[in-house]
Amino acid sequence: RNMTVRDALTSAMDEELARDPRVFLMGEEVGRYNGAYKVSRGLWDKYGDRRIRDTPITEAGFAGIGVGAAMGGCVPIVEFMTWNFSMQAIDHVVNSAAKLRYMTGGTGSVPVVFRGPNGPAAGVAAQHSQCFAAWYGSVPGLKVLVPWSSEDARGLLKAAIRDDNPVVFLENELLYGEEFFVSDAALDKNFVLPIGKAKIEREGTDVTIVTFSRMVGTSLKAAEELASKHGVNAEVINLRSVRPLDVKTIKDSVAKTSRLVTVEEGWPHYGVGSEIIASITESEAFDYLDANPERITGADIPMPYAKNLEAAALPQIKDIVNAVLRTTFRS
Amino acid sequence: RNMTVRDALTSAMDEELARDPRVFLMGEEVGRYNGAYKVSRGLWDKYGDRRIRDTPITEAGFAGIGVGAAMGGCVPIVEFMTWNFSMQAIDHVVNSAAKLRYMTGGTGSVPVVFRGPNGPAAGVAAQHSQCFAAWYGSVPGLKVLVPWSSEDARGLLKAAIRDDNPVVFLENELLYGEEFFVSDAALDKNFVLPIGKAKIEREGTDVTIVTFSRMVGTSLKAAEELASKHGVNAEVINLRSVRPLDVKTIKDSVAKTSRLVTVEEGWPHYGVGSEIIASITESEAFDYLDANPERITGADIPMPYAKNLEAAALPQIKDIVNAVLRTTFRS
Amino acid sequence: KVIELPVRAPLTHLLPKGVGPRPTVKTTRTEALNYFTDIATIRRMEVSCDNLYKAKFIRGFLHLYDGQEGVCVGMEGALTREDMLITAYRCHGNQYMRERSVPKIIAELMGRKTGSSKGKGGSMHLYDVPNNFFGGNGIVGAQAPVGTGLALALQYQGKKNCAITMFGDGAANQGQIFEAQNMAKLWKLPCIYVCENNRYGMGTSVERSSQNVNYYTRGDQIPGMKVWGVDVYTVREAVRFAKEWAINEGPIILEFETYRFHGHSMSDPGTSYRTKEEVSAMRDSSDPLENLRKTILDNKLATEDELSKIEKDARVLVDEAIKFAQESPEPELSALKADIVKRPEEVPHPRGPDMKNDPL
Amino acid sequence: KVIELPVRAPLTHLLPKGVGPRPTVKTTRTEALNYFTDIATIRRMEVSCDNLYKAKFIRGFLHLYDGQEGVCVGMEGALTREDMLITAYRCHGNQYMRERSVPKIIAELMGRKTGSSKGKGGSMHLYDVPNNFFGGNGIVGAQAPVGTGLALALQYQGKKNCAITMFGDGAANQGQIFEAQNMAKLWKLPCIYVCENNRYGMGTSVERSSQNVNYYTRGDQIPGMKVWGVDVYTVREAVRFAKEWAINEGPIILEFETYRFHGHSMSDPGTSYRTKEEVSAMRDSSDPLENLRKTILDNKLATEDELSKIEKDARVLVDEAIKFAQESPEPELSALKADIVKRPEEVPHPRGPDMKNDPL
Ligand SMILES: Cc1ncc(C[n+]2csc(CCOP(=O)(O)OP(=O)(O)O)c2C)c(N)n1
Ligand SMILES: Cc1ncc(C[n+]2csc(CCOP(=O)(O)OP(=O)(O)O)c2C)c(N)n1
Ligand SMILES: [Mg+2]
Ligand SMILES: [Mg+2]
Repeated sequence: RNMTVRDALTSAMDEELARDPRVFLMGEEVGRYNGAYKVSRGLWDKYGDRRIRDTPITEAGFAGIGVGAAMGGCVPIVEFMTWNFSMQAIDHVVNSAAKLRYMTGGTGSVPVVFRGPNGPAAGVAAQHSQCFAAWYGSVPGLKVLVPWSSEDARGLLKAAIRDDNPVVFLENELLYGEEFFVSDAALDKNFVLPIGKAKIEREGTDVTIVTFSRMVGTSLKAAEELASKHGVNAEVINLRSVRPLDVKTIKDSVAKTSRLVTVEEGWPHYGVGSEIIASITESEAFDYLDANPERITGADIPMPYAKNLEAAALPQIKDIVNAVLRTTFRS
Repeated sequence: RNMTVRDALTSAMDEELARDPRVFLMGEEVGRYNGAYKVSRGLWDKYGDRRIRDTPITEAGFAGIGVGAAMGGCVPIVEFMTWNFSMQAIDHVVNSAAKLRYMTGGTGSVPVVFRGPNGPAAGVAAQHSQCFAAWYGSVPGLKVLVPWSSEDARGLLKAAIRDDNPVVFLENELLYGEEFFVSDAALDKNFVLPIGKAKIEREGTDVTIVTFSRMVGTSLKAAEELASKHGVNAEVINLRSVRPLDVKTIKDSVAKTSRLVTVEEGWPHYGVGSEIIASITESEAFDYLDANPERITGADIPMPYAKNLEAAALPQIKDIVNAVLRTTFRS
Repeated sequence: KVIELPVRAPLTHLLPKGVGPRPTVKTTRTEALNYFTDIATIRRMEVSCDNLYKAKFIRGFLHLYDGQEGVCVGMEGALTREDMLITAYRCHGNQYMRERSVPKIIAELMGRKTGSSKGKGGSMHLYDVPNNFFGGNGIVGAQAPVGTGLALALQYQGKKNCAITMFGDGAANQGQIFEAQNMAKLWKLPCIYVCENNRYGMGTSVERSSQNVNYYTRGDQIPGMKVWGVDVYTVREAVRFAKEWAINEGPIILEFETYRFHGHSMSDPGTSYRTKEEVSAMRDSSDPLENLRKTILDNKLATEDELSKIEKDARVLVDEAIKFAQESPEPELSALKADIVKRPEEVPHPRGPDMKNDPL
Repeated sequence: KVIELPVRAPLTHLLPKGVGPRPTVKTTRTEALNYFTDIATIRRMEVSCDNLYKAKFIRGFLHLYDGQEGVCVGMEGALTREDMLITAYRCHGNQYMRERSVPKIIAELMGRKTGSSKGKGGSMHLYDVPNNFFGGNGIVGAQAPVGTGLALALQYQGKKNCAITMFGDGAANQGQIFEAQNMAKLWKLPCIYVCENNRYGMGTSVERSSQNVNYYTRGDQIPGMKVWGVDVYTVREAVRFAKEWAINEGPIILEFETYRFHGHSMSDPGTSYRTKEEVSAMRDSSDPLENLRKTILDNKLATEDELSKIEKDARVLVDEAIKFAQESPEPELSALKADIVKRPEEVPHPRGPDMKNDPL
């Protein structure tokens, strides 16, 4: 069966709301408006004001309220209309939520999920296109998930809601409308994916491409092109989680391929690719590397509005292909 | 002449206030109280309310006001009592300041300096010990400086104030009281250091230690121990700036030493060390590396309060020594 | 010939008795027709943008200003270019009133090199820095402290001008507005806070977002006025008074009653959370263009035909602007990495997606 | 034997006439002596901590509560452990009133394994989660939305309890407080916002930080009361009323007039921004311990000797607590990486400074 990422997210929330009375959803326009991107479509009709709560446009306030409600025994899903706006609330994600368990010596618990679209969308320019994977990924006490497919979206969101720790859940607006095949198993009410395990989306022997979110699709396309045009058989790893980071899966793959290319839409410096390359090169996998590891990333600039500039600011299939050709010494 | 880092910062601000009437200082307790850490001691007496402005405890508000005043033709120095509190204002640093020039197509300018102590101090626990070098370092439009010595503090702060771009200036509370020798040249009113150039604090041949802020001192001590006890001659690079990052200086050093160890107090993942290792291994310097690059970092935990745990959570001389011994195959 | 017009009295908060906007204002035929031209031009621009969006010439977010033109046109009638201004993403009207160029705005919206921000900003990020218009901010509420900082700059520099910070009824709940207003009041900054109350923040009505919907009273010790935002003269007189107050006494809040005719942005039909009846009643009672037309005709400042001619000219102007924009080139790729820092030669060239194979 | 005591009437904001705290309260000798014991214990604890800090047994920040004990002791007189509570870093008194253990507090301050947070939190991060005390928050203002969320949890769960969120006069300007209060009012949450007005935020007096120093009036449509925070009975009665109001009507603000006898924290002598005269006048007029002593003696609930005995016992209790803390071990190194996430077995072991040579 095919399912859009949007429906995968909606159904995941719906099922968890039905399963656990402690779960509720809050955020801007999540209720009557059905969500700015319609991810909560139908939920307000079904669950009403108490469990699907529209908030004013006050991120610091409602993120903190979500944290407090979680401390008080609820399991809030807090939607940021986009993660860009989480900068107004980041202190609560980090200082109020992530650090709490530690500061209490283990007695405090914040089972909250922060979710919403992350990273660049189309034509939304500098203030609406930032990727937060690396920032949140650096924070102990959080789990940070980066779904790509509908199966990821369902399995990881359900896992996030059931997790007793604060979870940052980074969606992608451009994926909401994309359809993916979903297995019967993944449609089960109790389907959850393990948090912290990467998925090999395409097995290969010649190079390891590590990526997440929308760039998984782009990387798979690059892999097809590499196979058909260049005879290069790329392995594509969908991280699914940037905290914890599944270094083992990457290491095992690099042991096999001896080549590493990372792909992300976020800014290049201090990014997800940096961490992956550092993790691999400081490990025994360093010795397997037969070529420089490479990072393909968003450009080191605020996102421009114009369509041609926007395209030039983001990784394209050709960029991934070129990087792979270099690391496999075909260029 | 010896000078504390605190006096270096105070004198830098004093001279720039005297030089340029557009410059003013604002923040919590910067005026009558002389600064929470006395970095602005004497300035309110000298310059008065107009130029040394005490603010309420409202970081989002006054950081945004600083940005607006900069757009309007002033050169504000905005003090965060500590950078931990900048999380309440990070949207202004990133979205209002860093991205503005780009979004305006070049007409807008935000010559503001955000400064204050960053990273762990002593016994201040999880919410007061975070290092922000990597987060801000990732943001295009910013310059991010990380002084260590009094000369750094003077030369970089004066350069930051004179820079037409928004500058993030990450000090360290534990360094404020430390004395350093300051050359006559550095005492000159017009002494500025170039932004984006690292400094080799100790020349060496066997390993490159790249570090910043307080860890420069710790790394230099480790280098002494390595020399005296292990016959290892370490080169120690003081980054001074994490954005721009002076990759060339590091690369040249690694070309010479074939070994790389990074040292920082911040969290390990998606950190400064990650970026340095990624930058080096994706460059031609990859081929010079004779051993795994290594990261010595703060532990991947919220900072604990207890003294013994705090020490265990932060890089110690022995950690640096051990990492170097491993990369130089002495262990 | 100068004529006198009555303006609607505001509701006031904490203003001393007898202090406030005057009950009448003076105007001339020329002035009235200028205002009418401005409103008609912005109106036509917005309606055309709607079409351009649907035709996929404009992408991303697009927040139209039609219905609210009385505010930006009336305001500028009381301000000079030395008065600083900042608003949110619904910024086309303000941009037009400062920059005075429909072609540059539409070119920006189409992502062209000739746009106000060289195609880099888009609809939400229009600026006219030389004329002291500082955007165009996509982050709800963020403009409030920034605008307060503009006022601080004016005070610091000893200028006798004010800074206007505009935000919506939804934004009005943002904590940073309270923080900024607190400092503005403590420091007596020459700030006019303008809340454009168009009754909704996206799909949320004021009653559902705000514990107190009398936004003009929400500045605590800061005085405020609730002003009918449909009539340019009422707006202008309120702002004239507010500017004087701001410069001499410190901050003041103006809440303008207004209405957005379109949905929130292009993905919002604007009908699920408000009734068709409400929208058409508001179009009937609160259209700045029709309101001004009536004033002009009632006072015989011009004929219906003259006004129609102005509207036709506006249409031509906007059509030509669209043509200009459509014929304008996209930005050159070299623009990608320009305008990030001042003196880029001092920093390394920013990396692109593929650092090792970078055409720029 | 039950006696009746007058309490000071509050100033009120937006409360209906005739609604509010009662003019008198009832108490007994036992109750009065319990309150006296609590205040004396906290007082002694704080003064001892000052010494322990100077002797370098306590490190980092240390914010003492002496002078303000009337608030935390009076409050708890009207609350149950099912009422949720959160405050800022100046949290020793609240912790003691919930956890009832000086040894655990002092052990925490000394960074010992036996501390309230196992030595991981320190002075600013005391919690008693089983008794619904949620800290101890080092970020000024951050506790306000979190505390509002506690109230939401209570409402969501259908409990007839309230959540108390405490903050200082300096914190009162934080925008997130306005954001939280707006939602609390919209949603009728059972919140009591407690502003402890001790006249200074660090070195900044209320007049320099706040455009309106009547903090009880700053919740817009939320009613408020200004209450003398020195007298436990006045505090208790105000909170008793506020709790009833919060549960039935929604949020309410209590501003307690109080004073901190010490400086802001240990690096602040507390004398540069306020005069010695002011401090000693406040010590004379507004000491919760002396105030209660007088009430007890005036009403012949106990003798001077009995009260001295209580103070002596408190001293012994605190001295023993110090001894306990000093004899307690530091946390084991294995604690370093514990308590970060629930079910740590599901995530990789967190790396230490040297990943390849990690004893843990
Ligand atoms: C901090 C932040 N949160 C959310 C958004 C998404 N958003 C954009 S506009 C808007 C509604 C604002 O309503 P209002 O302030 O009334 O202005 P109006 O659109 O009516 O002009 C929202 C929620 C945003 N841009 N920034
Ligand atoms: C967001 C933030 N900004 C600044 C600080 C530093 N700081 C800690 S306490 C304090 C003063 C707070 O004063 P007040 O709210 O009156 O509480 P009091 O200390 O008087 O109890 C400041 C500025 C902080 N901890 N958090
Ligand atoms: Mg609105
Ligand atoms: Mg105070």
